[in-house]
Amino acid sequence: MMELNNVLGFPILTWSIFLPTLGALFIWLFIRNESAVRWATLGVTVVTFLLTLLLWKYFDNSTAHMQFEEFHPWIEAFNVNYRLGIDGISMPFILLTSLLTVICIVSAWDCIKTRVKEYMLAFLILETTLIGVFASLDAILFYFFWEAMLIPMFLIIGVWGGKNRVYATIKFFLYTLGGSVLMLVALLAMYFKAGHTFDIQALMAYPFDFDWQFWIWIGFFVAFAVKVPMWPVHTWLPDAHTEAPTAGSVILAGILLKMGAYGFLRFSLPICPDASQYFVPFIVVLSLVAVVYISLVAMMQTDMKRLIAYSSIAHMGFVTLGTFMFTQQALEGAIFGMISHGFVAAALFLCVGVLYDRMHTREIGDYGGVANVMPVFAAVMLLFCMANVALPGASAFVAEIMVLAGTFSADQLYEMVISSKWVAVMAAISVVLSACYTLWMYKRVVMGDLVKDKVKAMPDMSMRELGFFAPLIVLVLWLGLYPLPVLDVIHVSVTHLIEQATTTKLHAAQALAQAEMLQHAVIH
Amino acid sequence: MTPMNFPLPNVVPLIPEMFVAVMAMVVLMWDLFLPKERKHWNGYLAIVTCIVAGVLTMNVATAESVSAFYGFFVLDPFAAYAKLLIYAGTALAIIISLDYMKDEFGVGEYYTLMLFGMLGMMLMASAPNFVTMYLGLELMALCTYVLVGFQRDVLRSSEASLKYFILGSLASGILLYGISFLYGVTGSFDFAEVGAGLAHSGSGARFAVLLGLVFVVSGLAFKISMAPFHMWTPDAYEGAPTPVTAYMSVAPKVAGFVILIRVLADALPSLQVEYVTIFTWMAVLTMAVGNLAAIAQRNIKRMLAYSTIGHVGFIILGVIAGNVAGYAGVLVYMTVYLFMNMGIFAVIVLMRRDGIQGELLDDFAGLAKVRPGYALAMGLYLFSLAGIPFLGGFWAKYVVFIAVIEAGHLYLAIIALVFAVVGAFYYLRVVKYIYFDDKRVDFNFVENRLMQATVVVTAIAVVAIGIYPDPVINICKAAVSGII
Amino acid sequence: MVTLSSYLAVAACLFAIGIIGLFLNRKNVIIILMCIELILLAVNINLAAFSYFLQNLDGQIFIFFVLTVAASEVAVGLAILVAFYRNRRSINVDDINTLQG
Amino acid sequence: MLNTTELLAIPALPLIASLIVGLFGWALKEKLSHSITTGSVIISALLSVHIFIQVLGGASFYGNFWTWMLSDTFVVPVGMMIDQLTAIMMITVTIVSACVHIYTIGYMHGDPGYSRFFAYISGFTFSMLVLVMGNNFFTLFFGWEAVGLVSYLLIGFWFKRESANFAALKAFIVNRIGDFGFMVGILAIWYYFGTFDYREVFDQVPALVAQGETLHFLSWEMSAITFICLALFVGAMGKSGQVPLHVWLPDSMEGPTPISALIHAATMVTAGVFMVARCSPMFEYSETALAAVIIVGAVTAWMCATIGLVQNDIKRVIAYSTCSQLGYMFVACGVSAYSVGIFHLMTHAYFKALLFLAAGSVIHAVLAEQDIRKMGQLKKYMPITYITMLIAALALSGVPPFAGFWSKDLIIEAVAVRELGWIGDFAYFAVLSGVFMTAFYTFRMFFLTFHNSDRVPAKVKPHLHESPKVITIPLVLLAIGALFSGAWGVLGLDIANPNAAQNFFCSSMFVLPEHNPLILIAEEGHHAWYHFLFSAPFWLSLSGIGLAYAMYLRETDMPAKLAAAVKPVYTFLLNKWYWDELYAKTLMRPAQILGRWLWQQGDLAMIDKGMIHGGVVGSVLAGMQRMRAAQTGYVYHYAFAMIIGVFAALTYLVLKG
Repeated sequence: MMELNNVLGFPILTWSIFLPTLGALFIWLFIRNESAVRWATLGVTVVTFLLTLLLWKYFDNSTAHMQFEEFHPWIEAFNVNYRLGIDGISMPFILLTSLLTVICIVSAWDCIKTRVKEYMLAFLILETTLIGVFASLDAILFYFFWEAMLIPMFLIIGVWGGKNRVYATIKFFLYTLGGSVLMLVALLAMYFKAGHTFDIQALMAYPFDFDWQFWIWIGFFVAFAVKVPMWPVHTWLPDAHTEAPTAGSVILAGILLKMGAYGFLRFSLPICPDASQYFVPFIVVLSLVAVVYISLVAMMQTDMKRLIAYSSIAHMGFVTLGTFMFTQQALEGAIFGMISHGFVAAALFLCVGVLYDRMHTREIGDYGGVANVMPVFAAVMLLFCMANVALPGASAFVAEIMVLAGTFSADQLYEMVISSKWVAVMAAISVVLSACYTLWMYKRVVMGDLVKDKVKAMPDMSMRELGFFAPLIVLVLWLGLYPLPVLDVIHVSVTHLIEQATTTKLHAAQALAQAEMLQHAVIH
Repeated sequence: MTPMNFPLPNVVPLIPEMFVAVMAMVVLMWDLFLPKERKHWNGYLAIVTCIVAGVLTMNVATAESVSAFYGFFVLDPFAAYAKLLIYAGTALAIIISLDYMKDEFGVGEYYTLMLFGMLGMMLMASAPNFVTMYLGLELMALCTYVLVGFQRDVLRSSEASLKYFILGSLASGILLYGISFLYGVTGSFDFAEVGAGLAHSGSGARFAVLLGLVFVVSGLAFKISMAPFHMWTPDAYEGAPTPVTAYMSVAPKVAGFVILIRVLADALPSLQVEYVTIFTWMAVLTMAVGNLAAIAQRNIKRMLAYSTIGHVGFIILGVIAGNVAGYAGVLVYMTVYLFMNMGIFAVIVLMRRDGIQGELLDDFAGLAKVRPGYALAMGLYLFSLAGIPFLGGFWAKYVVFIAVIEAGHLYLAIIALVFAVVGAFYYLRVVKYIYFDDKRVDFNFVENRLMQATVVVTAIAVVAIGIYPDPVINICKAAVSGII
Repeated sequence: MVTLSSYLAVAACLFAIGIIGLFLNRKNVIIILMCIELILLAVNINLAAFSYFLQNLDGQIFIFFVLTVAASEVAVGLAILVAFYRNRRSINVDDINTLQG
Repeated sequence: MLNTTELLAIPALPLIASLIVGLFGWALKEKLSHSITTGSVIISALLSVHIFIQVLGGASFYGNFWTWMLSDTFVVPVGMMIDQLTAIMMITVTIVSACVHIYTIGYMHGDPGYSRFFAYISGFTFSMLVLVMGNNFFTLFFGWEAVGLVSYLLIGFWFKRESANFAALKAFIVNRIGDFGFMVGILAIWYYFGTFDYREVFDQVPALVAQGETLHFLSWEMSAITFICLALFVGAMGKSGQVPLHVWLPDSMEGPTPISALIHAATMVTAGVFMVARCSPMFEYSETALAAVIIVGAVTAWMCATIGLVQNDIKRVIAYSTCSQLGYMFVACGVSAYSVGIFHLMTHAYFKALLFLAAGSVIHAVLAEQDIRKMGQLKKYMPITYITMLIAALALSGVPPFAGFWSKDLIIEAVAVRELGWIGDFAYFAVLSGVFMTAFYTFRMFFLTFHNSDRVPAKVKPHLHESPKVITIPLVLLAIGALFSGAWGVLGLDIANPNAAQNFFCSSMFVLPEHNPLILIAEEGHHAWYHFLFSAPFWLSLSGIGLAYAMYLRETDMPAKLAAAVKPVYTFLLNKWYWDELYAKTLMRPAQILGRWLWQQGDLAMIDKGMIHGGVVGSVLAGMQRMRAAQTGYVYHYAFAMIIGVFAALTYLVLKG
């Protein structure tokens, strides 16, 4: 019963999703030698990445329709189906995932010394769930992957994490689980309302009345806000990031956070357009809090990873702001921002990881003058710090300016308490604040004279380390200077999304209600 | 004078029950002839009994509902499926017992009691009237009382047994008292007739009806450990020998839920509003008790007792929903629960050492480094219990939640999910011990192929159901379609 | 003519005594066993009364089952009690408290 | 049309050189490093001159190369626009840069970061060229940020020095504050004009003004064009070190001296002026914005001059002078004399770069000592430096016929002729008194360094010598600029001519006729060559020099006496008007305290401890305790619970009916 709608002639999405799992099974069963495990894992992730590159190659930029669709009945009793497909919004994330996983594997090459095999297996399983989230077109399938992701992540933080890892990982798990159960309720409730279907596209098309939209939106919001994370449900993130092993932080910042915002794009906006509009001021306030409050908090951190974690929250504030502005630029900026942040935050965490591998501390105060002994590292880190500050030429700038532009012009669409221009102006404060916390950290860690003996003994980056930074450097600059290839992918889908998000469902809902009443009257 | 019509009752549907009864006695007799070091052969015989009973049940069961003994016994797909679960639960419990019980006194009786207990559950599953139900229930209960106190020299075992016995008897009394009123109002013990009678009972009998309802429901709630009738559960679980705990945690619950559904669906449908109200409160209380109290536990058996209570709270949502999906959800849940719980108990017993019995959470510290296989299995069971996808536990919850939402109780689903999150915490805590902590005490595993196979099979089942639950859900749906 | 409700009232009283005795008694487990017997007796009276007034024999048949089960229950109960006594050297209800929390 | 390849080569050459040296500097010898970069910049400079000559002949260029960003109506191209304004900026940038490159070969010789330094300054040249050559606001912004980045890197070049690192950070952050404004301005431009392209934007300005678009913030209202201009001007203030965002510029002197010359005097800091001039078609339509430009410029010109009076660090004196001169340029722009502003920018670039490089030569000679109190009588050791610095000082003081005179005089006249009410009066006072102070502090610094008594420490004495050729040649080259660029501007380019056809700049900058001060100046006949004799600035600057002569060469105990006499004022000026302390107290400390408070009280105490641990986890634990407590272990309690349950349910149902 497999149905394929695919130019490639084979179920590429299924392969992309489950290749890592198959690889994991193979490695689990047949490979004993640690170094063989590493190479095999790398092989699997690289092949997966190449496979996802095919998606890009054969992706049709000109349509907002789902592509590479696959359909297979899964649980017929509840009309839950294995339905896959991607559009311009989800495709970049799949590539991001497969690429970052490769980088994670390489970055963990020597750093992970205990339980190497389990670590690699966890990452492979994680990759499956992450790609699955972005490729699912069935709400329950989405939820399935969304939650399944918790297990490997829980173990990655808990087993290979830092000192306070148990607290962090349980906090992460429960926070996320707690958030997402309400989404499950919303999904199940919609199932009955919308005629027994979990097909996301069908749900997008179904005219929910305002009350329904309102509650569904809240259900989604809790789940996605925790994941993004938005203030005030963000406190799991600094802990999780701080304690996670480097590669865990990379995946966490690079992809996990994006799942929340992706959820807004995939569910909240098209399914509850009216409620989304209704909640715009709310989201705006939370986003601005994220930008300003969190940036100030970030500034005062003494732990590098925690600082970057807070900076991630602030950057995600931009993303949520852009998501709820319903303008082409803001939405594209938000999506692009997620991709960009995926690289930049990942790279910054990797930078911290490089330092951590040498000194086994993340305290800013323990460093100083690193540039003297690690000039190459200093240059690399500078590049990513500047990218984090969103300097033009780095991908983050493109995202930030597009979100700001979109926000600035958003009040052409609807009235708000204060004009969206001022929202954009307030959000732009991040231009200053991000420079403050990022460069202050850079100054304290990298610059300065060599006074600490431990720092003096630090060797510069190895070729392996340079190796996993190289693609990130190239991507950050490439996307910063020539973002069009990615933007081209997004355009049509975003236009379609805006159309969905700005077309009210209320008239249709009313018509439907009247029709139902009529039918009811006829029956009796 | 018309000639006496004396047809032979239709015994075909009872063949499995008869077989089990006979085999229980065979085990008892055979035990006398077995040398001491081969007592465990009894266990193998009991396992074979369960398997054969399963084959027999599958053979005698039909898609239709077959009644026998003048309406004192019924075999329908619902009963058949429940019996299969009961066999599986019992068989797995026996496997777990094999090594554990090796050195205990009176091993033969042990397996006999297990089989008789199973017989009681089978009767419960097939009971179409209160008499059969009561007999089955008491048979099961009496056997479990004894099993709980089987380690006669261990104080907590006999204490658990005593508590269980006292409270169980009280519950039986309450149940009977309720039955007597239902009988008084309707003049029958047959579920269907009671149902019909209640539907037409006048308002004068209202109090008697409500009395009957509450007492019957309470008596049954005791068996499935619903709050506030749950309090025996932690004590009995903790005190009982571990395999008995395993035995008690699944099979009697299956029987309890099956009979509860039968009573509610057949005998009390006209009181649905009332019992849904009671169950709603009890469900919330049960979830709260189970999930909250479990957090405090350091003994994994006691924790699992509370966990069972918590899960009962979720399962009862399926009963509250009262629709096909809900009842099917109960079966699905029990199916998945069977594998998860039996797997955990198998690992616990595998870890049994001299003196220490792998019961404290601390004993699990660092398991992942010593036995990654067991650790993985434990991780799967625990995440599954927490209801995380790609594991069976997720679909178990999913089915009952979707059923209860379909029935219009959205708020219950939300409350339940909140408690599911709370519940996730104490499962995670065990995972934490297993995966994150370092070894605190030396491990000394029991090497038993059959038990290890149990672990493997249950773990695979949990994952398989998690990935492709469709067959299980369909079977359960088909099984319950007859009773509504 | 003794009415049905009289029988029911007697049964209810017995039931109540059984219940109250069960949890007011803090001394002896044997008393608990007796209370349980009382409860079952109350049930039996109920069944018998209903059976009589409904002119339906089912109830009386059930009484026999109940009686039989009650007998075996007491047998099992006493056995468990003996086992407990051997371990604890007491059958004081207050002493059944090692398992808690 | 100009040759595209040639145009592209101008920024591309320094970029390529910078990349080569930056990435492979570790493998290159010093000589190769500087040859590549210096060579490429010199070629760039030659090409720029070539372009300039063509532009003089009327050529121009306008075109896009590729699309940077695109989203619906948000189209960001990358393109170039070459007109007179661009051309003059190009030659200024490349020539000064080339001189600095050559100078650096000598100055940085032996520094461990030698090739890094060359990579940076070449990169800077590229960035600055992008800034000036772009044809839209985004290209401008790209260059703007890129120069900021390089400036950050170069201030912190000696990253072992804590003060340098701090100065770098400060420079970047203060610049970011300006960029915040710039960014908002760009957004507003896109919002109102739907494009970033200079021409398209400027073409639409009159229409927008005619529409009377306004912006509201709560109850505050302003016209769109004013908003845009003010926002852009905030950016200009940040980059060009205008009050109150000037604090980074003096601190940026922590960087190596060639950088102070190139970036923090001649080119980058003037980007703000360039931007305002470039946006003249917008500023012209906003009186408010122009007034703001005048006020900020005048305040800066005056205030920084007062601070410069008492500073003892040779580079800081020049740095404050730079701030002050930038103020002059802004005042010029504010009174709509954009061309004069740019003219001053150009002359200033030469003489100020020269001043810095000469100062660097001095610093080099006295072993990195920057305190002018520890110099003196250096004239005899370093004659070339002495003479070139004298030329620069005279130019800065506005003594004819040096370059500064021509441009500064025009500015002051432009201020004088415009009728702008109190703003005009204030500006006029500021620029006039500024002239006096400029002359004084410049020559104070000059006399203390080269004349006065010999206060050079004994151990430095043996090292005193004239700098090598590689350092003095750029000095001489720039001295030529400082000598002749002014005269060339007025006489050659006819910058003071209000007639668009003859004035070099007039077609690249837009001035409303009623604003144009050049017309007024022409009407008053002030352009005659001997006119300066009858105007105040000339005499003020002479008297400034005279006072410096008197105080530091004649009555050498007077400065101390004077300082003692007006001690509060002296301290106030010495501490730079306490701007740093003000910012530390009102911005940095509060931000840190707020950040820590939000972290500790908001995140940790309120959300984590309060809501999560206290609220959620707390209630869960409380529930847990209650549930545990209920499980007493006593069988009668259990039984009681059951009975209660039964009767509660029964009661509920019965009561409910």
